[in-house]
Amino acid sequence: MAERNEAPVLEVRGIVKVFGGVTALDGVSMSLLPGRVHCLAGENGSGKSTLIKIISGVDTPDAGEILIDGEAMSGMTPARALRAGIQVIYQDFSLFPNLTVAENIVLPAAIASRKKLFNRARSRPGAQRIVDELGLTLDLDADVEKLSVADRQLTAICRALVQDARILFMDEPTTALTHSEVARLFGLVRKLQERGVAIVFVSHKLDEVLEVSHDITVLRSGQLVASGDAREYSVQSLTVAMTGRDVDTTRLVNDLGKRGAPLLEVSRLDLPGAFTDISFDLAPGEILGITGLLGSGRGEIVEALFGLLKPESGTVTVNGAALRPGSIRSSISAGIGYVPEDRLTQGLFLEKSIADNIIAGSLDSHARGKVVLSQKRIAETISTLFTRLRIKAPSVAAPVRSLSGGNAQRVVLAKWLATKPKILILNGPTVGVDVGSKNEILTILRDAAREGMGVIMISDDVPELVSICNRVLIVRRGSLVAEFDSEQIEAQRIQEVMAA
Amino acid sequence: MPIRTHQSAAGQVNSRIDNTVRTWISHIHVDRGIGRMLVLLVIAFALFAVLNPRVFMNPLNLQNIMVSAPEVGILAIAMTLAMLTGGIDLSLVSIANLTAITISTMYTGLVGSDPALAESLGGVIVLVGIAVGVLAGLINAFLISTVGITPILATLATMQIFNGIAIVWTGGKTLYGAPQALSAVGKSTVAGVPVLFLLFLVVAIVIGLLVNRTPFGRKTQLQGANPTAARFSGIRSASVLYGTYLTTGLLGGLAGVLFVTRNPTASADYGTSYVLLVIVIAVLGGTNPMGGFATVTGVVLATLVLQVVQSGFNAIRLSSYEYSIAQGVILIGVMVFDQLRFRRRTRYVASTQTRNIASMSNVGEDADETPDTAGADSVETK
Amino acid sequence: GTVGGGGGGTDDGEALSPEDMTMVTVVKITGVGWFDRMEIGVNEFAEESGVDARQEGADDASPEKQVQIIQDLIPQAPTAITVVPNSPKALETVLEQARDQGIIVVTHEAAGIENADIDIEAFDNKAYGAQIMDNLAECTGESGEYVTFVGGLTAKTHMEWAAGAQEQQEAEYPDMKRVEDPIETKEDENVAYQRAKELLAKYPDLKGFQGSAGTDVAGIARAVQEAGLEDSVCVMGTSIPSVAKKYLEDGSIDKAFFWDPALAGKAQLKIAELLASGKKIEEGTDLGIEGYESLTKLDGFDNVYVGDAAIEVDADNVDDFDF
Amino acid sequence: MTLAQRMKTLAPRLVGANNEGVLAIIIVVLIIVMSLLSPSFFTVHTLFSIVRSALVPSILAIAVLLVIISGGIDVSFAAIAIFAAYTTVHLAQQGQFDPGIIGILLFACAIGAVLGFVNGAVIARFRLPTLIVTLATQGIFRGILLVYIGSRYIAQLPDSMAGLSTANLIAIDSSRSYLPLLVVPVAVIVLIVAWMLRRTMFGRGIYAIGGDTEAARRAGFPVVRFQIILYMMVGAIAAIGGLIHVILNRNANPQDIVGTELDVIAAVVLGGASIFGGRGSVLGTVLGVVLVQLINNSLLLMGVPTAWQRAAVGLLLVVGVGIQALSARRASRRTFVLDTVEA
Ligand SMILES: Nc1ncnc2c1ncn2[C@@H]1O[C@H](COP(=O)(O)OP(=O)(O)OP(=O)(O)O)[C@@H](O)[C@H]1O
Ligand SMILES: Nc1ncnc2c1ncn2[C@@H]1O[C@H](COP(=O)(O)OP(=O)(O)OP(=O)(O)O)[C@@H](O)[C@H]1O
Ligand SMILES: [Mg+2]
Ligand SMILES: [Mg+2]
Repeated sequence: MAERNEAPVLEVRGIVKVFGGVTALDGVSMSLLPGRVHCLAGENGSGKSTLIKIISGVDTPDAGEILIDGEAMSGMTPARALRAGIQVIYQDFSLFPNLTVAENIVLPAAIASRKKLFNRARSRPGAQRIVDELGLTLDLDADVEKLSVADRQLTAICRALVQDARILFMDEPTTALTHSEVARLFGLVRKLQERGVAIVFVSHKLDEVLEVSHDITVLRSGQLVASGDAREYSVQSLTVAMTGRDVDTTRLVNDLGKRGAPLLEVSRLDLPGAFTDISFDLAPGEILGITGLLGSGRGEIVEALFGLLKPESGTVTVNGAALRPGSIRSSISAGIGYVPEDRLTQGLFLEKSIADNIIAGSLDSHARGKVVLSQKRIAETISTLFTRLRIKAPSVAAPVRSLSGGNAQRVVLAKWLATKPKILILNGPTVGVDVGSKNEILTILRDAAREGMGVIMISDDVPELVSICNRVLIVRRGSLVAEFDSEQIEAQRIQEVMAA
Repeated sequence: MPIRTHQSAAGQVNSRIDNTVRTWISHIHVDRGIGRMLVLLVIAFALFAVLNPRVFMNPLNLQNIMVSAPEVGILAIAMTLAMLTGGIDLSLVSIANLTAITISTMYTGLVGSDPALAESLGGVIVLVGIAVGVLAGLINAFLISTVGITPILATLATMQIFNGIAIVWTGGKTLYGAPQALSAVGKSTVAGVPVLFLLFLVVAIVIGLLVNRTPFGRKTQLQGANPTAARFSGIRSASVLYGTYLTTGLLGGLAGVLFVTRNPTASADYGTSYVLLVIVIAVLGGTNPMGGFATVTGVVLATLVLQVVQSGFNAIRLSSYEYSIAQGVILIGVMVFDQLRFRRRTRYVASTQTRNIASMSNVGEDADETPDTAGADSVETK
Repeated sequence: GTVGGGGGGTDDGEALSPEDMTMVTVVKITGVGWFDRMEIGVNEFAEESGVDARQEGADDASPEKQVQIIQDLIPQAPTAITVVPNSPKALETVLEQARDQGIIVVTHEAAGIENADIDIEAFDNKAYGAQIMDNLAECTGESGEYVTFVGGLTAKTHMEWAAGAQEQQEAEYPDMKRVEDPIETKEDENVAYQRAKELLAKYPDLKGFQGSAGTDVAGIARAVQEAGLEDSVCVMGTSIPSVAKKYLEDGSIDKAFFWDPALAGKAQLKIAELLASGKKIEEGTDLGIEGYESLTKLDGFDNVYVGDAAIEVDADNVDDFDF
Repeated sequence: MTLAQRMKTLAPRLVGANNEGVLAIIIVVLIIVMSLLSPSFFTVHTLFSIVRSALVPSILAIAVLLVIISGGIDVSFAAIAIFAAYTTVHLAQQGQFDPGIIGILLFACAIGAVLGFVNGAVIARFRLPTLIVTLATQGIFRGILLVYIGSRYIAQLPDSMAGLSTANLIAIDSSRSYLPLLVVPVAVIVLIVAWMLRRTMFGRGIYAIGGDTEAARRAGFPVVRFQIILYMMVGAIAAIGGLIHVILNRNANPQDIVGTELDVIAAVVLGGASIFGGRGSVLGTVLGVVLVQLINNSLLLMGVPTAWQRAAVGLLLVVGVGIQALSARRASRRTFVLDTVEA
């Protein structure tokens, strides 16, 4: 970093932050230089988001100081940070669900320039300009709560870029985005960087990280473990720095042996507007990958399997018995489990304890005579799963809100494994999950499949599909367009068919 | 950083988990709401006992507190259940009055023709009365679950409807008459403790068990904590909501039985002041009005606290308005205290943790695995 | 055992001197003009007699709070509790308990209550209703349509006044007609105003209004005034001078009826004092309080005595009262 | 745009963001039904009468709307309204002085704002649930009013107020229909609040806070300050409501208004505001109030005995809110499918 002798725009020294029993940050220091993209890397729960939230005044540190242009800022608040030119794309977006996209984009800008009146006529063109600059199609008049996760993420990005930032934090801005959107975003990032903006970029997609960053800081369990020029790192070495160990990403697929009767049979499933004529099956122990571009209908297919959507025609049978369409209960009692895409709102009870979350789906089976819960059986289930999934938390009584992404996802998995499902459907199981956790989650799935469970996994992450799936289906515009069997599975070819 | 071998880590983790699971199981009921209410109860009691011992420590006074607590307490428990699902039930008092009116009407109707029969059918009459409460609960459940009306509005409307029915039914008059066995129960004591109070404790224990020890109760909590995740976990909101509002209707009916037990009369307008009071009690007792968290024990204690303060105020000759000021101050005071305590504790834990960590040479994965029982409730910022 | 069982007052039977007596008057609700006025009577009585007398009441007029207050008073073992119940029947049990403890119970506005030593009424409710009706009939020329307002359909005395008036009208004034069942105003002047307006629109020939809650006639008067019907519509009913005054002066209320709560409060306490010192209340007892100089026993009850304390005010004498 | 497309965008606009359209239709249908049932209903007299009875509830409902949009529920506004109005009249009475209507207004608003500040400070500073805090302060304010300020019914208002009591904006003497002058200040307040909510950063901030408080904080809104100002504003508006109530009643009774909280909240939510915060409009609220008053004040005309009124109001509430709930449910289902179509 010494190659430029420019003064850092922002510097943090010895930041400490403790939540309850968890040390999120343990004396972290970092400095940002104008015109450089600084990558903050680390596993789930290593403290990346916390550091960002402290710098942007959302959280107050227990110790340490923040300097902007060499001047110490005491009592940082979001408003002061914004006025100092700090813009943040938060991991959870922090949008207003009840307001329109346009308002979401321009409101923070209007606050920062201390406007008293809200000028509707000015707000739209302002928002439109940034949407166009990013080459997006966003309905500016739609309420944010009606948007898909990807569109929300795009809205959050537009919001941060609409103002002239001096320092831009991007906390996992690409998790829900497609390749082309990511590419355009990176284009803009480069433009900003040329304009002298200091940018902090957080992502678990390590190849992305290496693509855009100049500097890298690696956190592990709240401590700074490595820092330096990005050119000195490869995906491998970065992974080692993050996890403290080597992570294996080679293809490791369970052997299915001889094909018997299928576990799940989907036949001619149809839901106009979402998908048409979907037929496939799943063998016991098989891990089936489904992929396709965002909005291709792949999510809707599995939502129909789980009963969240009601298909207009077609049948789904599990072990030969037909499911009642559109009934979650029927799917669950047939032995289907579903790990949803949006784990924070759909998968978890954030304020409830880990223990409560783990048994949330299997309460009836933990009751004697379906009436009284067996404390003993519950304790067994919880401790077994807590151990088996290696959930990192101070205790099972800790609320799930205090967990990082990867650990939270393990809790969702635990909830379904507690129901002893025959089929587990996972929608983006490793989105926002760090490399170490990701491999552990894949290992858990392989183990479960080895015991006879059928797994359906939706993912954007092609290498991940390659590393675990027996078979991969590709969805395009609501139809199954290709099927890759074990030997044919290869990242390059899948990507080609997807994008075609 | 040294990488721990799988075995030793797993073994360690295992024993730790056994411990934490055990503490979790035993601590799960000792939640917020209980401790502070216990403290408040003792303080209030001691204060009035000192200020006016002759009146306040009079056994009669204590007995009276135990006689008046149950009807409010049962309604507060019902309110707690509704709040647990993130809802509210404003119609409880109207339901109780409908039950009381049913009982009184049936009894006086029968007594006219055959007094002995009326007495012997006392149990049946009471059951019919409670059934009316359950029916009212069913209507609430239908509006909230099937039609999808927000609970506060649905029960606001049914409060007026049930009350209107009661007025039309009674012509606005106060009905007199209830099975004598009820009145006898209302007056009897066991070892100096009024039977009504024992009944209240039984109801509290049953509901406490229902909430914590049955799949239904746990589903209620989860539904209140996050309805979407509950749906994705296969919890049917319809069955939770129907179960909840049927139970609140049942408890409302039970409160109505207590109304006629304490006093063999029934009218459309008895207990209207309880509607907001029971919300206060439920929250004082640690119920999160947003849903998901509640303790029945806390609610029982909160009921007693308010009863004690009220009769204490009377004993030291303060007016009802001064009591209503005090009630407001206690409510805000308790909540503010909770907030401050929460803030202080996180800071305290923070500093010790930092010290611990600093003193540890090996800051590894286990650093944040130190068992910490305070972690459970220190994050409840709601 | 039973609740409150085994207790029992210590001062049964023996006559006390006034200085040793404590008495509490429990009213329907505190903080309203009517009972503020009663409190003046209570305090006056305390001063004059030497009895430790005070008034209590809940912050709203709900029966359950009154039960609670009386229940809390019992352990304090006052010599007497005098009560103006919101719902007499709802108090039976707790008053019984009080009497079991040897506390003297005197009630007011609660004819028919069982667990009171004496119930003292300013007048006979039926007769009072009839009195209002006589005045109304006189004003309307003994013919025409009229309606009756009550504070609440659950307010017993209001309903008795309404019934008394209706009986009188049916017996004496066949050309008059009550066109609606009693109208509920929720003791709210605005509701009375609103209802009166609707009724005037619905019945263009309406000739008379009878009000029961203190605020009823004021609300009716505003509607009548607005419609410019001061001279053609008769408005009468229970109210207190301070509320009715300005409408009496402009003619939108024709007559208001009431009794003085201060005197009623005193009369209750006086009766309690007499009982506590071993005396009896009988036909003709003189309490030495205006309107209660010669009590009459009410037929059909064994503990109800009535005074002759009804007061009529019109524009001419309204200034004689200061509450 | 094709016709079909235009219809598709037109329909939701007619329904309104908060179901205002549905509400308007319900009101129109009710008016038609009532006019058919009772010929004396459809008159200017009835219209003015309903407008008059809606004045105070509208002001109070606007105050409640602000709180509800910000994600709270207030049950103390009635206590604040009567506290401010009664105290003002009481002081004028005791001091035998009449500061003029503007002085009275300012004084009452100041009292309302101070009480609102208590609410806001406790709620914002300690982040406590608003329903519970205002439940507590309601008892406190009312207790203080009746114990320390006064409980007497005041029959004679200061002259400046009494003068307004009978002042009319429109007076049709032939049918004895009067529209009180106080319609003007009520309309002004309604319009100012509507403008503030839509066109000021403060107004948008209230929506933002109601939508997601933490997001509002992160976006730089001074959440604590906004909440405190909001509750002070609510207190001041409630005080004006109390004052108007007192003026229309021509007397000051400290027992008034308190007890109508739930009815006002019901009207606001009937008007499309979400009790979860972030949604609600002034137009919808006014329509909600009008609907409730329409029902309240017409049952007698239609021959419904008063004994049945409470039940009838409850039933209509169920029907009104039920229609909204069902249509919202259908709408959410429809958008879901549309979403997937676009996907
Ligand atoms: N509000 C909170 N209360 C309690 N603990 C928290 C809170 N926020 C974060 N933590 C804890 O602090 C640690 C760091 O979390 P943080 O969100 O910063 O991780 P991260 O590096 O951003 O992870 P991810 O990649 O999953 O987003 C985690 O262990 C988490 O459990
Ligand atoms: N008062 C306002 N109302 C609505 N939108 C606004 C308002 N102020 C700013 N915006 C929006 O936010 C965007 C960025 O705001 P910013 O203050 O940076 O703009 P600006 O053009 O620099 O304004 P100004 O020239 O007034 O400082 C604007 O393009 C506009 O869309
Ligand atoms: Mg993060
Ligand atoms: Mg006249």
